[in-house]
Amino acid sequence: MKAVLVIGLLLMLTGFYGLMTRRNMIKMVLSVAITEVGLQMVMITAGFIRGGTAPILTEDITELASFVDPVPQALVLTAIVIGVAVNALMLAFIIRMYGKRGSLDVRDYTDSKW
Amino acid sequence: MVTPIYIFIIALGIAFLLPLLERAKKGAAETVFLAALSGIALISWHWLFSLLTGRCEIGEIFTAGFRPPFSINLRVGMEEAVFTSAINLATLAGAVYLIRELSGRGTKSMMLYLLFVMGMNGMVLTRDIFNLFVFMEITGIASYALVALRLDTKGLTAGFKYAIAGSLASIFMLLGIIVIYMITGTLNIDSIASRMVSFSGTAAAGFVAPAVFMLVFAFMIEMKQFPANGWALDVYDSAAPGISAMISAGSAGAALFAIYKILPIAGEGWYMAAAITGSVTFVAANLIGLKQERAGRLLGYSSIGQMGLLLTVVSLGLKGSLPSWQLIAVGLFINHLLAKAGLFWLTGITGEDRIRNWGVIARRPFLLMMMGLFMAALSGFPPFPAFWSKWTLVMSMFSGGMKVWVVFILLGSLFEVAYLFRWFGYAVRGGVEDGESGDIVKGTPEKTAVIFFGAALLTAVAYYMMGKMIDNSTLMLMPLVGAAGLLLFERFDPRVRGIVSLAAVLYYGYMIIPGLSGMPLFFNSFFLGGGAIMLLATLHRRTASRGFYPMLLLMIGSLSALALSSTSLQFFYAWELMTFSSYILVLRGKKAMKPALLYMVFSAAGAYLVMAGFASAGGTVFGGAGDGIAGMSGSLQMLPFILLAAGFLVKVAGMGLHVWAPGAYAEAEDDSSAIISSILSKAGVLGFVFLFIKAGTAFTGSTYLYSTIGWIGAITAFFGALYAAMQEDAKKLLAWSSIGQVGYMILGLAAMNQIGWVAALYHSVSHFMFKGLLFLAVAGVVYRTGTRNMYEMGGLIKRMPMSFISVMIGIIALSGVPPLTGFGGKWLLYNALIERGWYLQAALAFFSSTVAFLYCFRLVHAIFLGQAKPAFRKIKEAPRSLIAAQYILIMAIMMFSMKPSILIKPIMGIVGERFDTLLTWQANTLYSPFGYWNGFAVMMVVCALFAILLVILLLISPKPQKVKQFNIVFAAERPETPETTHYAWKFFTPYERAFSGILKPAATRFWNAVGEWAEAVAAMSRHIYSGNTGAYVVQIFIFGILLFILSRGGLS
Amino acid sequence: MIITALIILMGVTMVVSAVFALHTKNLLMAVIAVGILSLFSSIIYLIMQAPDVAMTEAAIGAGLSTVIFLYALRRTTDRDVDDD
Amino acid sequence: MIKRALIFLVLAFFAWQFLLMVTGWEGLSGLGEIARHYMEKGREELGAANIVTAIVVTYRGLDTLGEVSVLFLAAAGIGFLLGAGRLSRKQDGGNAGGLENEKTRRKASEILETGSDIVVPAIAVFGVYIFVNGHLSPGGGFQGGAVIASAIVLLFLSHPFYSLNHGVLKVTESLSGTVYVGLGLLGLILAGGFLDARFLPVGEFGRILSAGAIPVIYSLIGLKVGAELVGILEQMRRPS
Repeated sequence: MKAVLVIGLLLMLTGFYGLMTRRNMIKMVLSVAITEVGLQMVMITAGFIRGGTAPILTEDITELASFVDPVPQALVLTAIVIGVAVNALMLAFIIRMYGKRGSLDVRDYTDSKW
Repeated sequence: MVTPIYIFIIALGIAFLLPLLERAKKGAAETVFLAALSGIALISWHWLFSLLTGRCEIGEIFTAGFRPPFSINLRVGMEEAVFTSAINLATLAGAVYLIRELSGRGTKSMMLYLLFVMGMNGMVLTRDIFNLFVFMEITGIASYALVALRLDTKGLTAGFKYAIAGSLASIFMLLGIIVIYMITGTLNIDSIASRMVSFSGTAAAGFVAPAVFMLVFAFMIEMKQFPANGWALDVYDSAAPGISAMISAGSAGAALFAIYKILPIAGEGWYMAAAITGSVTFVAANLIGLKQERAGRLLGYSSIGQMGLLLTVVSLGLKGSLPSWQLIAVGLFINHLLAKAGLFWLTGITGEDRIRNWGVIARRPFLLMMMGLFMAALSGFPPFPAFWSKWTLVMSMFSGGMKVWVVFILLGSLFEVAYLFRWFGYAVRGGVEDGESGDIVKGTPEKTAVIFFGAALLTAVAYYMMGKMIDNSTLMLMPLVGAAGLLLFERFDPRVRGIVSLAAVLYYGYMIIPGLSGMPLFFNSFFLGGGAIMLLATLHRRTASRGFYPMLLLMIGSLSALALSSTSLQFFYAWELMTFSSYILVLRGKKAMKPALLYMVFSAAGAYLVMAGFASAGGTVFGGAGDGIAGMSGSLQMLPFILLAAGFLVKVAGMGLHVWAPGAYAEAEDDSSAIISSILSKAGVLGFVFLFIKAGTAFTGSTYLYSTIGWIGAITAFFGALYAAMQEDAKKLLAWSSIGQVGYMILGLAAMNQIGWVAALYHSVSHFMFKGLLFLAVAGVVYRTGTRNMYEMGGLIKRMPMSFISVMIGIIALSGVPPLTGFGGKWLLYNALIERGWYLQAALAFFSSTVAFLYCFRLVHAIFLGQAKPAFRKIKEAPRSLIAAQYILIMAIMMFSMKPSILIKPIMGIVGERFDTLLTWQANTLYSPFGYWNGFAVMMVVCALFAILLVILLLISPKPQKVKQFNIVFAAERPETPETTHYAWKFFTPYERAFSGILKPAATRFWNAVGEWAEAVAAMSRHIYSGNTGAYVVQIFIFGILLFILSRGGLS
Repeated sequence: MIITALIILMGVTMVVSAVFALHTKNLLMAVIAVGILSLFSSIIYLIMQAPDVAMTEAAIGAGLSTVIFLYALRRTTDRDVDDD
Repeated sequence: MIKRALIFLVLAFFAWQFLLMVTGWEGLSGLGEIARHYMEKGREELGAANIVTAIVVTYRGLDTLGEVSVLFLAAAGIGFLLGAGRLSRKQDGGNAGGLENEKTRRKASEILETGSDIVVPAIAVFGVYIFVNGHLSPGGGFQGGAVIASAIVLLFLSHPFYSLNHGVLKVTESLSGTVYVGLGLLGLILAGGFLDARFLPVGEFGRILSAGAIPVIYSLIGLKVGAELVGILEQMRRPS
């Protein structure tokens, strides 16, 4: 499943690129979101085992090796929720900042520097 | 034992419940909130005390009922207990401080705060790497929102930047964590660490290395390392000070603890890279801080610097190259925690962000005192924890061969001292630049109480560490106890305080002096006796003089401790106490802001040289110096000798390193000037005495170290005299004169023979007497006339005859002519130099003595002779206590002049037998290989000569005629500025022209250039912090690349 | 094989929509593009035998997150932005 | 120009690092130590069929509690930022934060309104179903909570002037959280440790009422998450 890994890492790079080049704050948050999706894909790949099935037991327990690793899935679950929570918070910051200055350009918010 | 799980239960349970309390009775939410924080704090203290007293073992807490690595576990060991206790205490205090603001913002802000605290506890306690991530997120998210507590644009922007940086860090962290999980199959930190090692050589290593790099990278961002820290600076800058305090103090500690857990996972290859990153951050942040004008951001730079230093300590400690690094780290951390929080809190109280306006705090002596205390702690002055930590750090680094590290750390510390005390200078002396100067800083009671609590806690920790670190800590504590005791008398009349101080010094002297012998006896008698006389002189004070007596007593006490010290640490401890207390005394002068800062920076630099010297010598250089010359061991290496000598040269204001001295000596309050220039300047002499005793004659033959120092002494003597002659300001004149006089002492000591040492010690006492006398007399004159410019005076002989006599006696003694004490000193010195074969130096010293006539003459002539100014026709004699002190000194001068043996015999005894005995006594006559001196006879002869001359003069001179001062006989009009026609105006201009080639203040220019260069570098580098979030993101990534390169370099 | 091809196809779409999201001048389109990206990732999770994650990503990452972004858009600007 | 070069350098560097990861990547060939333990012992220890749920709720329960706290924190932060003090008219120029949107907000169409009135309860019930069955099938508190929140989104869409009963929301939010912590405490007191779900019987495998307290805890998480998400949405929607 290297394909997924590659996609994930490419998405992360795209996110980095966006974070460095975009001046619109909403786009910066979108970049973070893109990076996070990429990262989560990498994380899922890390737990993937070829031929494994979802880690849900049935009444008749089958061969153990036939499951994918459940731990990364649990971690990704947490990561997704945390990521969305932080992004929402950042958007709240943006809304409030926009209310102050009416701009989404990050360059308009350099009050504290040096 | 209460399991620390309750920390989380309390925090979460209460946080979840708080919204329901919103409508409840007023104050209910606040009470519950504070109670929850107290509960959390109590749990951690409970663990700390149990662990300290050995009542319990390290606590391992398994959640969910499964053993690790199958479920998340927590651990409370000593380290965890210390960190959580410190953090919880600080955050509890911080919550009390912030309670009004939080309560004003509703229960949501309290929930945020509560979970912020919980997050930090989790970061410290958890042993699971992913759980660590979760707690970091909790801490982070809570801080993002808290930063914007005031909902102003700055705060919001800072919160947004923080969130972006935090998101980046967590992305890299997760990438690292997942790969580590993949190859180790576990998330438990302890199991990972052991398993990571086995992967270093395998095929998996190929893709593990980038992941590990990203993990470390993430934590380095969290540690706010240079240059990936612009966002953090903006956070400190923009948040409410109470919040900045908590982020700077608390989350910094938690992040430090996290990286302490993570680095071993990353592997040894990363220790060095982390350590280098840390020290670069330390130096860079403090350098850039030099240009900072705003308090919040200044503290931000300082915080980041401290983080860097802590990172260095932890990384080197983990690497195994820093023994006792835990002590260093904990000391630095607690010091940073409390002092930084304290300063942020003070910023919140003054509400003033520009440091230039911090004069507002000067009206609140209590707050100013707290500020001074926090400053002292932050800059690593004793007895505060950072002092002990820095000492241990530098000692261990040197013994581990890490000299370059020491250079960087001391350099960074010096920058920090510079900007912190620049700020403090403004606070004490700056006044208020604009706006109403009338507004008094208001602090609510709970805020003031919190600040006091922080200071008290800091002091308690300081006391604890001091007891552990220093030998004979009770004795070493005495100066501090005395000064602290005097604080209790602050509300009394200044005279009462003066008398109490005097009594304290006398009693202290009475207690310790009888038990002493040798050099400690000499210097103690000198410092304490001199101090007592000078204290007497200060009794004329009628102004409030807040803090004056405690600091004076502290200075005298620390000088005494310096002379009593028997280990390097004791010496350095006393040295630093002396530096700090004298700095405050200097700063008390009206125009002393800049000179005091210069004094502080140079003193700190000198002190660091001394510390490095001790470290390079392996710690115990001055052990046994108390035995006097008999303990001379000759067991010193070249490097420590040079470092120590350089440090002491700064203190004695040796030429080139003297730029601080004229200002510091002259701009202090008039009576303080007398003390500082006559007593304090001998601390450097003491240093040289101790150093030369230790070094012995080891360098006299093989190298020219002693002769170099001798030359510096001679040149200092010459230039001191020369500059003194050019001064228009009486105190500046005396200041330069002091610099020159101390040069003689160094020259004498460097001669390394018996006569030289006797000359130096004798001259120390003698210089104390006449310079103290002159400064006090001038103090009296300045007190009455209100000016220090000599050309504005004149004719005061009628109004102030007693002072005139003082100055007369003083200058006779100073200029080294018979019959007074100065002569003996000079005579001995020339003997010593000739014996040593230093003819050129002797010639230079002799020439300097002649130059000294120029200014001596001027002092008496310009001030006392000639016509009195109309304004000064009615002034009175100097205050009685000043006169009394002067006449005690005059009596002493007379006594020692007539019977030099009273002084010289004991000094010869103290100098002892190690040198070849060259001086002998026959009755009252002192014989040297080159001649003899009978003080009494000389006195008689000179007196007789003068009497005869006086009689002749009276007989032959015509009747004197009185002329008004501005009676211009030869011109038709009155000059517009009469002062310039005063004959004392630019009296020595011809000489100035003649010497213009060498009078160019090259040293001043050099040091100015150094200062400007540092500021220019700071000004340039700080532009990377453009405030643009996008640029910060790029910087974070660039930092990643740099870190990577660093780690490769470290691995190879 | 088909699955791999599907993944690659989706992956290309995802990267393209990510780049599109960053470069479009229309913020609304950008947000929707990222929403689609999330949705596709949740399908990939399903293929990767992670149904729990897939559900979470679909509901929270693709669904609610997009709604939150849209709300934020509505409250900040209603015009297109220029971005360099 | 320099900046572009730097950005290119950064991207190249990280691309290189990622490339190193891709080339070295071998993928898991078998379960690691703890994963194996969970798969082998999970059933007998906790009685949950969905091992991810077992991990999320119990083995790594502290993470999940933290995760809930994060959501809670974010909701509190958003509420603090957007709720505290009305978003006043522009302070330093610019467009006032979407104030006019309030006026321009159109009434939804009849069909949407009626349709949503029927669908919303159904979606909400589905959400509940997801978290109640979290220990048996994919899904759980987070997914269920999110589904409930999406029902509310639909409600917002169809009833633009709909106003939530904040009291109920707040009480749900507070109580579910507190009870969650309380259950964790029960685990500490009655079973092996904080958040141990085994203070209730493990029960018969595959039943709704099995796996100890896992379904209870996950339901509470679902309620809590739902309430938080709704709170966030409500704050983001409301132009105050």
